[in-house]
Parts: sequence; C-alpha cells; structure tokens
Amino acid sequence: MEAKTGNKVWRAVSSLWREHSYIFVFIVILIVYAVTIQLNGKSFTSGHISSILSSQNTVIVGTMAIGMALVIITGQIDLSIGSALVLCSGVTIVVFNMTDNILLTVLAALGSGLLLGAVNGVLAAYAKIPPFIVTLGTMLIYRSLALWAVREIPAEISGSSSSQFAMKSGSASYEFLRMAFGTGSLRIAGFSIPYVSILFLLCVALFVVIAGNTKYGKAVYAVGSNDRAARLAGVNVDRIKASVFMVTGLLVGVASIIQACKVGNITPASSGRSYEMYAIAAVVLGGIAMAGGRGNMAGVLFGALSYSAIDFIIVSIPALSADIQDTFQGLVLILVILVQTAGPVVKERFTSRRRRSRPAAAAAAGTTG
Amino acid sequence: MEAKTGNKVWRAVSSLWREHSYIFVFIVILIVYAVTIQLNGKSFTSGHISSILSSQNTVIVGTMAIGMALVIITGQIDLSIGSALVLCSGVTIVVFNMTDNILLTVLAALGSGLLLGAVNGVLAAYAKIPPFIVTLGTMLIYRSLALWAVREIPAEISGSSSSQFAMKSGSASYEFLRMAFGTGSLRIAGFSIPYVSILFLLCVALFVVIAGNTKYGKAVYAVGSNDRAARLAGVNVDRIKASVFMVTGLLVGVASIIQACKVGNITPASSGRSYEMYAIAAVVLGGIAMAGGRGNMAGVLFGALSYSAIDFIIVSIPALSADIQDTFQGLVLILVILVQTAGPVVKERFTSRRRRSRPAAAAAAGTTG
Amino acid sequence: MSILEMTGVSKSFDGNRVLKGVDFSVEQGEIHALLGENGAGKSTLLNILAGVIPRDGGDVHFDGTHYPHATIAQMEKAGVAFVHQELNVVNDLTVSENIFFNHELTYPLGLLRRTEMVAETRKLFERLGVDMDPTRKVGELKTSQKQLLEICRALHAEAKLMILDEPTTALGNDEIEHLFSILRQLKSEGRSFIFVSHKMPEVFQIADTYTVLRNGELISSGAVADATPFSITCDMVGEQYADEDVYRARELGPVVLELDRLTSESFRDVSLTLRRGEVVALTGLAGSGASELMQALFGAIPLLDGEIRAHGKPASGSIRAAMRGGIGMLPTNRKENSVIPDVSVLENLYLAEHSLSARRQWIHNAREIAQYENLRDALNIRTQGPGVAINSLSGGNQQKVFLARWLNTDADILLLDNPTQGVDVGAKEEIYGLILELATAGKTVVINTLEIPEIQKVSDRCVVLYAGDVVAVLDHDQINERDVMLYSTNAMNAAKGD
Amino acid sequence: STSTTPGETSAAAGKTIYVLGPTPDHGWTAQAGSYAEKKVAEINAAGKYKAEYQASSDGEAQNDLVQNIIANGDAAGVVFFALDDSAKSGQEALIGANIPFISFDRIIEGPDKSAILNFSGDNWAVGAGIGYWLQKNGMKPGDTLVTLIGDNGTVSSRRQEGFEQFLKGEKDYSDKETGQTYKTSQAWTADEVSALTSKYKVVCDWSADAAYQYLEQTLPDIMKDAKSSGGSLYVFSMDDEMTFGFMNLLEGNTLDDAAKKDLADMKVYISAIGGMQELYDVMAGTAPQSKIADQYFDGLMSMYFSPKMMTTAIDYMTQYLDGTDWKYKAGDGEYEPTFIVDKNNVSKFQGFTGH
Ligand SMILES: Nc1ncnc2c1ncn2[C@@H]1O[C@H](COP(=O)(O)OP(=O)(O)OP(=O)(O)O)[C@@H](O)[C@H]1O
Ligand SMILES: Nc1ncnc2c1ncn2[C@@H]1O[C@H](COP(=O)(O)OP(=O)(O)OP(=O)(O)O)[C@@H](O)[C@H]1O
Ligand SMILES: [Mg+2]
Ligand SMILES: [Mg+2]
Repeated sequence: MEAKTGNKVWRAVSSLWREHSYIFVFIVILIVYAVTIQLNGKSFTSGHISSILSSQNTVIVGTMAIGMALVIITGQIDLSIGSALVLCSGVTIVVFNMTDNILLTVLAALGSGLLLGAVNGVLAAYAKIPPFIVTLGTMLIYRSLALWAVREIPAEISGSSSSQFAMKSGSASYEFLRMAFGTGSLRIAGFSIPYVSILFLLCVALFVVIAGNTKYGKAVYAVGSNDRAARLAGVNVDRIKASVFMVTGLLVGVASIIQACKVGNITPASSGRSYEMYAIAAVVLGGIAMAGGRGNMAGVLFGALSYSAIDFIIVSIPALSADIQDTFQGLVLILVILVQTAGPVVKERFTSRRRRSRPAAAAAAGTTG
Repeated sequence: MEAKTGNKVWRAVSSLWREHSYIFVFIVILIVYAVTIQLNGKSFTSGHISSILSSQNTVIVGTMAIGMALVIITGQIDLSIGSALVLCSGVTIVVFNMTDNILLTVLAALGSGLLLGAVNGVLAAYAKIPPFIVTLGTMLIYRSLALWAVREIPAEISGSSSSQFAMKSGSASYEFLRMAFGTGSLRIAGFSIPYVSILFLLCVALFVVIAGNTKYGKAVYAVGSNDRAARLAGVNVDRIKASVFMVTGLLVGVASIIQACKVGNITPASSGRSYEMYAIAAVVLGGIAMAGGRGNMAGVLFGALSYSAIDFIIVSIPALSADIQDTFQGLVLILVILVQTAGPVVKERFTSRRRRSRPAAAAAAGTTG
Repeated sequence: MSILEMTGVSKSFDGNRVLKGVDFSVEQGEIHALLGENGAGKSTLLNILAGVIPRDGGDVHFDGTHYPHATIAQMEKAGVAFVHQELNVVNDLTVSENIFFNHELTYPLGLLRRTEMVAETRKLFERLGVDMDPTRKVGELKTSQKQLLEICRALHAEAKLMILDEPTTALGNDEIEHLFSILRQLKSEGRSFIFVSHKMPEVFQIADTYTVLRNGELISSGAVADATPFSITCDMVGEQYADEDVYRARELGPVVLELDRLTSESFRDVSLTLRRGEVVALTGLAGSGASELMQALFGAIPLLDGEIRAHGKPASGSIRAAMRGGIGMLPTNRKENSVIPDVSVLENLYLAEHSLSARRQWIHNAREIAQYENLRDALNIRTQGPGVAINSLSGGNQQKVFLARWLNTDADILLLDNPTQGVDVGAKEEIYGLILELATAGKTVVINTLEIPEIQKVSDRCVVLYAGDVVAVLDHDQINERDVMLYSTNAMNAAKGD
Repeated sequence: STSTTPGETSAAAGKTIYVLGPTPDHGWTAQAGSYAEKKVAEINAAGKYKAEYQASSDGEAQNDLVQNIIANGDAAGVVFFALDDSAKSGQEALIGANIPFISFDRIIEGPDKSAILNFSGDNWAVGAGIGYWLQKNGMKPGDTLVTLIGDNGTVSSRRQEGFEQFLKGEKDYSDKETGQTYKTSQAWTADEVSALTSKYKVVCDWSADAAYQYLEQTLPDIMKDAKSSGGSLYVFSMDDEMTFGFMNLLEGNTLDDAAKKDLADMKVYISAIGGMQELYDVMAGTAPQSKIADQYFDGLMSMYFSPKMMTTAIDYMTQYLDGTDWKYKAGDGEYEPTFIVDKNNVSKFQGFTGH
C-alpha cells in the first residue's frame, strides 16, 4: 500500500519533470540572471523581467518559434523563417506606406506570410523534397528578393532611402501602430507589459489551445509520432505536413506586424539572420523533441524566454569578452538539452535495475506482442 | 518478348539516371557555364575548368563535404564544419608559426580536427543529443573559441596583428607549403591542375574506396539504411555514428592544411561561414539522400564541382544584380533536387494506384511475431 | 440477414495471387471466425473490406450498400471498425485521445470536449472492465494494455461490424475472458464481429460460425457447433504438407549450447541443452515467448536472470558476444529486422560476416562474389546478380539471402526465427532439406515457427511454449499437428483441467 | 611589381575592368557594392571599356574569382575590395598574371607593394575621431560609455583600437575637412580606458535591431550608472544603423515617461560612422526623427566614411588605363578624407542612399 503511494508520488514528480522541465530550466536561468545582476552591484527589478518579455528574441523569434514547434512536431524543419520575416515585413511596410490603412496592412502581412509558408509546404509535403533542402533554398530566395526589392522600390514607398523598409510616419495610423501599440505597454500594478508581448502571449495561448484542444492539433502530434497510424485512422498526412508550414507562415506574418509596429523598419541585409537557429533553440529549450511527436506548445513560451534570458546573462557578465560569448551560448544550449535527454536515460537505467530486482513479478505481468 | 527488352532498356536508363544523375547534372551545369562565358564575348578555356577545380568551394568545402556525406549517409547532420575549419586552421597555423615544422603542422591539423569531430560524435552518438543541436552548439563554440584565441594570442604566434591567423613567411618550409604546394600546379599537356585539387581528388578517391570496398563503409550505409537490422547483424551502431563525425573532423583537418597552404591565413570572424550549408548542398547535388543510407561518394566530387560551377555561372551573368543572385542559387538548388526526387515520384504515379497503397498494406500485413 | 457479403474477391501483390475469388459473408449478430494458416490471406481480405487496400476484383456489399471503391473513411462511416493485427496506437497521445482519435467530440468552435471525452473513456472502461487511466500517455503502457486500448477504441466506435484481427495475442487469460463476455453482450445487442485467431480454444469459446481460407481460397465455412478443432485444423493445414518426409534420424554430438533457468519479461525458467547436429523447434503463439527466447539467446534483448553457455563458455550479454560464441540469428519480421533496403544483395549477404571480421577491413570483391555464387547455388537463390537491390528479390529469395548471411559467418549454432516467412511451398522444402543438411554437417539449429508441418519435417525435438512457460518438450516421433496445436493453444491443458 | 605602365594600354580599350566586392551583407559594404554596380553600368554605357562587378561573401571566394578572371583573359584591370585578408593569394595571383589592380578599403600587406594604388578609408582614424569628439564633449575617466560594436571582424576592432589609442595619446586625429590635427587633451591610462569600454558593449551585427534590443534591456541600468558618474552618457556607435537603433527605441513608448525625462535631462553624446543621407537629414532637422535627436541628444555626429569612395576607386582605374593625370607609382597609398559631420556642417555634404 505504502509502496504504491510512494510510487505515485515518484511518478507524478518524474512526469512533471519530463513534461515540463522547461519551466524548471527557465526558473534556474532566471535565478542565474538575477544573481548576475546583483553581483554587478545592481538590483534585479520587475523592469528586467519585462525587458526579457519584450525583447526581440521573445516577441519576434518567439512568435515564429510557435510555428517552428509545429513543424518540428511533425518531424520536419523550417530554415527559412528569418528570411521570410524580412520579405514579409517588407511587404507589410510597403502596403502600409501605400495605403495608410491598418486593416490592409494586417491582411498583407498575414497573406504574404501564408503564401511564403505555402511554398515551403507544397514543396516539402507534395513534391517530397526534403524540408531541409526546401527551406534552405527558400531561405536564400526570400532574403534575396527582399534585398532586391528594397533597392528597386522608390524611396517614397519603401519609406527609406537607405536599403531598408521603414514605416512612413506622420499619419494617425502610424501613431496608433507605432506609438500606441508597437512600443506601448499595459501597466498593471506597477508592472508594465508591452502590448506586443501580450500579442505574443495570445499567440502562444491560441496555439496551446489549438495543439491541445482541437482535432487539428491531435492530428499534428499523431503525424509526427506515427504517421502510419495516423493514415490508418483516416488523417490526410500530406495535408497536415503542408499545413504546419502555412501556419508558420501566418505566424511570420504576425511577427512582421510586430516588427513593423515595434521597430518601425527592417533591413533586408541584416535583420532576421540566424533567427531560424534561435527559433529551433527556443523550441528545443521548450522541451519539444527534435524527433517529432512530442512536446508542449507552452514550452515555446518558456523556451523563448529562456533563450532571451541566456542572451541577457551573457551580455551582463562584464568579464565575458564579446568573442567568447558564443561559446557560452553553445555550451548552455548543449547542457540544457543534455539535462533534458539525460533525464529519461537515467530513469530508464534506474527502472530497469528495479525491474531486474523483481523478475518474477515482471514475468508474471505477462508478455509482449 | 519485345516488351520485356524495352523494359530492360528502360530499367537500365532509369537506374543510371537514378544512381548517377549527379554526373548528368554536372555536365548540364558545365555546358550552361560555357555558354554563359561565350555569350559574354569571352572564350571558354581549360583555365575555366581548372578554376572550378581549384576554387574554395571545391577544395575546401568539397573535402569537408566528403565527411558530411558520411554523416548524412548515417542519417545525421553536422552544422559545425565551417567553425571547425576556422578553429582547426588556427591551430594549424599557430603550430606552424611556432615550430616551422611541416610534419608537426600536419599532425596538429589532423589531431585537432579529430578532436573537434570526436566531441560532436560522442555527444550525438553516446549522449544521444540530436546531432542538429549538438553541432549547432559546437558551431557557436568552435568559432567563438577561434575568435577569442586570435585576440589573446600574441601577434608573433598568430602571425598577424589584425584578428586573423596567418602563416609566417620567410622560412624554407613556408616556401614549400605556400609557394610550391599551396598555390602551385601540376602541368600536364597544357592543362594545369593545382596540387591542392589533387589532394582533394585523392581524398575523394580514398573515400570512394573506403565507402565501397571496406567493411567500415558497408556498415556506414547499413546504419543509415536500417539501423535496427544493422544492430542485429552485429554492427556497433553507436560507434559507427560517432566515427563518421570523427572522420569528418579528420577531413576538416585536411581542409585546414589546404586553407593554410592555399590561402596562407584565416579570419575567424568571416571565413568558413555557411560552409555547412554549401557542403550539404554539394552532398545533395551529388545525389546523396538526406534521409540516409543511399548515395555514391563519387557524387561528392561532382556535387562540389556543380556547386562551384553554379556559383561561377551566377557571377558571370552581368545582368544579374548581386542582390538577386541568391534567388538563383536557391532556385537552382530546389530545381536540381526536384529533378532528382521527381524521377521516382513520377514513376510511382505512373505505375498505378495499386503500388501507392502498398505501404499501408504492408503495414497491415506486418507481423506481431 | 447478411450484414456483409463479399463475393469473388481477388487480390495480387506483384503478380502473386493472394486471394483467388473468395466469397465471405457475415450474418447480423454473429461472431464469425476467419481462420487459416499464416499467409492464407485473412488480413488481406479484411484490409480490402475496410478500404485499407484496393481489391483487384470482386464485390463488397455492406449493410445493403455496394462499395466499388471503398476508402478507410467511407467504411468507417458505414459502420466498420478495425483492430489491426499489429498495434496502431499513437504513443505520444493519451489514452482517451487515442480512443477518440480523429473522432473527437468538439464544441462549435472546434474545441475539444476534453473532460467529456475523459469521462466517457472512463465510463467505457468501466463498462468494459478495463483498468486504465484515461489521461496517461500511451507510450507508458504495456503492450497488452495497448492492445486492449485498440480493442476499446474499436468497441467505442459502436460499429455495426467489428473486425478483430488477432486481437488477443498480447492479452492474459482474464482479459480475454472479459473481452469475450463483452463481445457476447454486444452480440446480443445485434452487433456483428469478424474474429481472427490462431488459438483454437478461443474460437470454440466465442465464435458462432467460421470460415477457413487456405492459399487465398475458401476451403470451408459453417457453424462452429458442427465442427471440431481437429477438423478445422485439417482444413487449415490441408493435405500436401504431410506428404514428403525429408527427416532422417542422426547421431547427435556433444552438448554445445546450455540454457540455464533463463528468465526475461516474456518467458521464465527456461532450461535446455542442445547438442551438436541437433535441430530443435520452438513453437508457441505470438506472445508465447518463443521468439523472445530466441532473441535473448542472441543477446538482442536483456535477460533478467539465468545464463547461456556456448561451447561451455558464457555467451550472454550482447549480440557481439553471442556472435563471437558462434551463434547466429535469422530474426523474424524480415522487413524490419533483416533487410538493409538501400544496399545490394551482396552487401546484405555479407553484413554479419563483415562485422565479425572487422579486423581485416579490406573487401576482396572477387572472393566475395565467388562465395556468393557458392551460397547462391547451395540455396538455389534466384537473383539477377550480386549487385541488384535486395528489394528486387521475391520474399522467399530475400529470406534465403538472410539465411546465407548467417551461413556465411560459420556460426555453428543457428537460431532461425520464422525461417520460412514469406517462402513459397517449393522453396520451403528446399530450406527444410538445407536445415537437415546443416545439422548433418554438425551445426546446431534452433527454429522458431508456428507451422507445425515444418516442425515435423525438420526437428529432433519440439519445445512448446505457452504464455512464457515451457508446456511440452516433444520428441520427433511425438510431434503431430494436432498435439502441437493443442499444446500451443493450451487446449490440451484446458482439456486436462476440465 | 607589375610591368604594366599607364598609358601603354591603349590596348586596354575594349577590355574589361573587373570590380570585386561584397554581396549585400550589411549596410556600408552593401552600399559600396551598389555604387560599384552603378559605376560599372556607367562604364559599359560609355563603351570605351567593359566592366563587370563580381560579388562574393568572403576573401576566399574572391581568390576563386581571380582565377576565373585570369582564365577569361580579357582583364584590363581589377578594382579589388578585399573582404578579408584571405584575399591575399588572389592579389598575388593577379600580380603573377600581370594584371594591374587597385586595392580598395582593405589594404593587404605584401601585395600592397605591387598594387597600382592603395585606396581606402581609415578605420583607425574614424575611431580616433570619435575619441576626440567625445573627449571634446567632456568625456573623462570614470564616465559611462556604451559601445555598439559592428561585428567581430577587423573593421570594428580597428575602430575600437583607434578610439582607445587616441585616448591613450598613442594616436592623433587629423581632420581632413579642417586640415587640423588633434591630440588627446589628457592621456588616459590603460586601466582608465578599459574601465570605460568594458562595461556596456554589445555586438550588433551592424543592425539597428540588435542595438535596439540591447538598449531596450540595459538602458535603465546604464542611466543609473551615468547619473551616479556625473550625469553624462556617451555612446560610441560604430555605424549609422546602430545609432538609428537607439533613436527607434526613443521614438517608441518602451521607456516610461520618468525614464524619458531623466534621459532628456542628462547630457547624451552619440556617435555614428558612415554617411547615410537619412542620418544627415536627422542632423539637418528635416527628418521625422530630428525631434527625437533634439530632445534627447546633446550631440550627434557621424564620421564621414562614405561607401561612395568605391566610385572614386573605379574612377582611379579608368584614369590609370587612360593614362591621363596618373601621378601614382606602384605601392602608393591614398586615403579618403575622414572628418566629423554634425549639425553645424551637415549642409555641405551629400550622404548616400540605398538606391
Ligand atoms: N503488401 C504486400 N505486398 C506483397 N505481398 C503481400 C503484401 N501483403 C500481403 N502479402 C501476401 O499476401 C498473402 C496473404 O497475407 P495476409 O497478411 O492476408 O495473411 P494472413 O492470412 O492474414 O496471415 P497471418 O495469419 O500471418 O496474419 C501473403 O502470403 C503475402 O505474401
Ligand atoms: N513485403 C512482403 N512481400 C511478400 N510477402 C510479405 C511481405 N510482407 C509480409 N509478407 C508475408 O505476409 C504474410 C503475413 O505476414 P506476417 O508477417 O503477419 O506473418 P507471420 O509473422 O508469419 O504471422 P504471425 O504474426 O501470425 O506469426 C507472411 O507470409 C509474410 O511472408
Ligand atoms: Mg501474422
Ligand atoms: Mg494477418
């Protein structure tokens, strides 16, 4: 009886660790951050937390990482998101500059994002080109199109004469998008949350619901976990595989809106570089398995926050020269994943030893097919 | 009877296409290159071919791509090779500057390459961290260590005061490495082949032999094709998976020697960036499947040459602005792979519906023991 | 009234006719047993019925409607539920998510009625007497629970016709008992069932009617009450097997392999000694532990207890240890466990030899081809050459290549798990001859098979397992289809008990 | 050295001038590339010579292009914008093939002795210029400085070195507009310099986004420090882009009103390097963001370092081929003048645009 209760507690703890280790990981990283700040003679305030919440890595990369998570859950990958962000933000800003209409701007962002995602999805799911290659190709293409466009488009429309897309200021809709929404914050009880962070949180919430509480979400997991079983249950596997790229495209559209509102411009040559790697890192830090089929969408939130916080920790250690910062980034990434993969392996070892010590019971428990 | 013969010819052609399409691909690309040159009013000479043969993309990326091919054949990936090249070349050059000894320099290159590869291999194969994450981490780490080292090491040893590693000139071994070997050519019948290209060709030949004529090579394919069956035939799957990273490391060492001899220096901040993508592209253009288990090592040679030639074609079209060049690169990459994957898919479609349902049928007929 | 009427159904795979105009019908409210040897065509017929694979010819009428081009979705909607022979659960979803997979209950916005589904799952389990937590991840379940889950999923669909293709291979007796009581109750509500099983007592316990297929043809059909296990077994097996007798008694050598109280999760306390030149058959239904015993001998799955000695030296722990001890294993499930799909016949053939002789890395191509030709001639393998893709060979010839893989290692203890899997009748005879030849030449052969004629033909002894226990060790003369079938379905013990 | 001498090459007519430069990468080099492409089109239109712009992403790739150019056999001359020192062996190959070249921006030791001209901006000088300007505006040991670094490459490290060397008195700053040379007013110790530069620094990859992000997070801490160290804040930004990143941040509402007021009350001096017309517009008071700059910055300057000098480099090559007015001999150097642009003299300069 007692053993059984102990067992239950053990199971609960170990399942919490396995399913939500990303929360512990984030908390540990946050504590390290606070300690670093304090050691530098400053005090850790709610401002630090809200700056993690509103950093580019959180709101822009994080939003796209939601889509990346779905792509990875189906066992695929998307390397093109950084380039897609640039192209899509370009379209968004150009449409804004031309129409000065918020609704059209939003539609342009979402529509162009969807289109870019659909190109990836069709090539990967229906033309059966490996997703790695498809999105490597489109990574080159999307950015290069944006580079080309920014120099071809007249400065009145691109909003800048210097190889970037910039929102044209002056109108009421600019005031609203950039001032009220893009850089504004909601203040609650002394704590201020930027509106763009709220948008990101809403996206996470939406996709936590979609992944966990809709038929579609279940199909996404099933395709990544066992696509044969999914097929036998009547799921259209190709369509699901294509759709996750399209969803990612839509989220790139949302990220473009955030980019336009928060920053007001984008530079095709430099913006969004390596975002695919940051997004993958956020997804993996969020406990979502690279092999597909497993992981909680809420993990993306914590993964993105963890990644931002790691960044902040690294820049806030004055002794760390800029050259060596990436070494820490790489080490932390490997270490955190090692902890998460080691968990199950250690547990496996542990339980198999326990089983070994009661062979009779195990044998009596029966057989495998 | 007739139908049967026709069938045979069809099978032979389609098998040649499937197994060695990379040769056709290269020939087509070469023809396009020659035509482009001629259209620009220049004449296509043997010098153009030897410049493809000796380009960085061929000799450096190509050498590392041999290892990448093995890694991909086992179903893994290595994103760290560009950074490893930088670090390893740094070590090579420093050892040369300190010892002025050719043998020690070569040993340092191979030894440090092996070590960097072993780190990847152990983490991926034994600690079971997904190779994508392991090598993403080491990609950050290796480059950052090189950056850090180049600024910490005194200029007399790094050979340069400007954030790069450079071979110190003046000695007889410098003359030999840089002048005689690194930038020299073998002239046969009016055609000149750079010595470094010969080294690359020797590496390809060696690995064509290893992959095709040794037990190790066979095991590499088996692991990538069906690792469960390989295990049941006595193959040590983890060891094979780790070993391909180590072989890649050794080849990075060879590439470092080439870099040191051919270029004489390396810049940690910029050299070797994106080489992992170029190498993957060369591997895929060489007809090696991203899914593992399939492909001919000779394909790497043609893949690397094709990739170099595509690069040259793009810069030699004057009408193509620099901004849009990447679009062409991406399109060509996708198109070439599409041609290679489309072959089987079209054939599949062509040979009726019955076959399409086979996987499901086989699944349903599968045994439970 | 017939709820299902299949007439003249035929199907070929790559020119191999698997179903040759089969008629099959099921009455409303009956449990209909579909019986036949392995490979008789049962699963194929059922897959056609459920729209998993298309048929080449024939008609399917279900519940009064004709389905010329049935799809999975269509048949599901029409009221067919299918428990496939192999597990098809999604390990990363929870129990209740699997139960409702692709049929989730939703609110208007498409949101899942989560608590409702969990509650309904719980109710379902209560009704079915299943003890499982609906919120658990399926990956954490035991195989038997996964199989129960699949059954529950089908039961939950409340289909008019439920197909159960070997649903009980992983279940314990109590669970089977309980399942049957549920089936009986559902039957009384007017639902119909197709039930496939190799366990004869089950058939007599639960089925009302039966149909026997052999080689893709309808052999007999009727009421279970009018038949006996023996008559049905005879229908299934047919006559042709008993005919030729290649077996000869041989002088056996010293003990070469000793199993001492081997225990794993699938079998317990197995002790055996095998002699040089001996052929021993293991048999038992899926779940009997026979296959696992073989895998454990080869070091492929861990032992919980006991020891293996080959030639007097311990040989347990790993596959490589077993191989160095002179043991080779031809695994079951060729596609997953033997075929290296991307490489040639020669490379498939040589893989095991290569891993044993890895000290000398160089491959002598001419020598290998010569050896390949020897083996090809010895086993009469039909290929277009050593360089062709393994998948271009017929299943039987593939199987011979894998047999050759192990002969080529000079292993003197050969473990053959289901060695004639996919092998046609003629080739089977060749393999039987070969096994006896090998034994005469001094090799020790252990085969695991369900095919009793096979056992009769080659083995000096037959070890019958049931649910992880050795229930009988029969000498060559004692081996006959009826007894082995009765022991392996535990009918003998049940009969004794009754 | 090359045997080719100017004027000898009426044979050069109809041959090709090759310009090696970057693929669009980050602001400044990308603009240089654009100017090169435009200039190349002009030369082709003029018809006397042919011209080709060949882009690559690093020095190693430029070596390959050189092989290709030699194979083409029609080179009149090469304007060589080396992307890093790895391009050395490419320049050596040109020397071997007797093709005249102008080394642009990055001067590589060795081949520079054979180049018909070494023409560049001076990265150390712009760093020193910023050191001079910040010191002039009151920066002293113990003050708070934020360094917005371009990337880990040599361009940034030279700017950093020039900055530090000026403060330590190891290097002077000579302003090419006024013709004056300035020394540090007080030679800082190495410790004082490192205390100044080590606290707030970030690698921005030449992008406004990264500077925005970093400042968004650390500005409160930075301001706290600046307040306690005398109330002045100095920003050493290595590129116009990153300076815009700071302005983008200030334009929005991310900082709360109290912080904004604190910043406005503080003395803030910020540098830039480049010559973007947009930044010049800000200085001139004609851009929307001028308001921001006026409100928060007590000083805003940009070191003139225009990518337009690429056009000049190509002009030098045509001059050389024409054989007219050629006053240089192999190995000579020519530096593009460096000077400070701020709101006082901005009206005299035209910046570069991305078109
Ligand atoms: N996907 C397939 N490709 C080729 N042949 C197949 C395929 N599936 C089944 N077969 C053939 O069809 C025949 C019938 O197989 P089926 O699975 O229907 O047998 P079964 O009666 O269900 O046997 P078991 O009792 O082993 O389940 C087999 O002999 C096999 O050769
Ligand atoms: N790809 C295939 N080509 C040809 N025949 C196949 C193929 N796959 C399976 N089969 C055949 O299908 C039949 C049924 O397959 P299955 O694996 O279920 O048989 P089994 O393992 O003997 O049955 P059991 O599970 O009852 O022991 C076998 O005769 C097998 O040889
Ligand atoms: Mg079966
Ligand atoms: Mg079956």
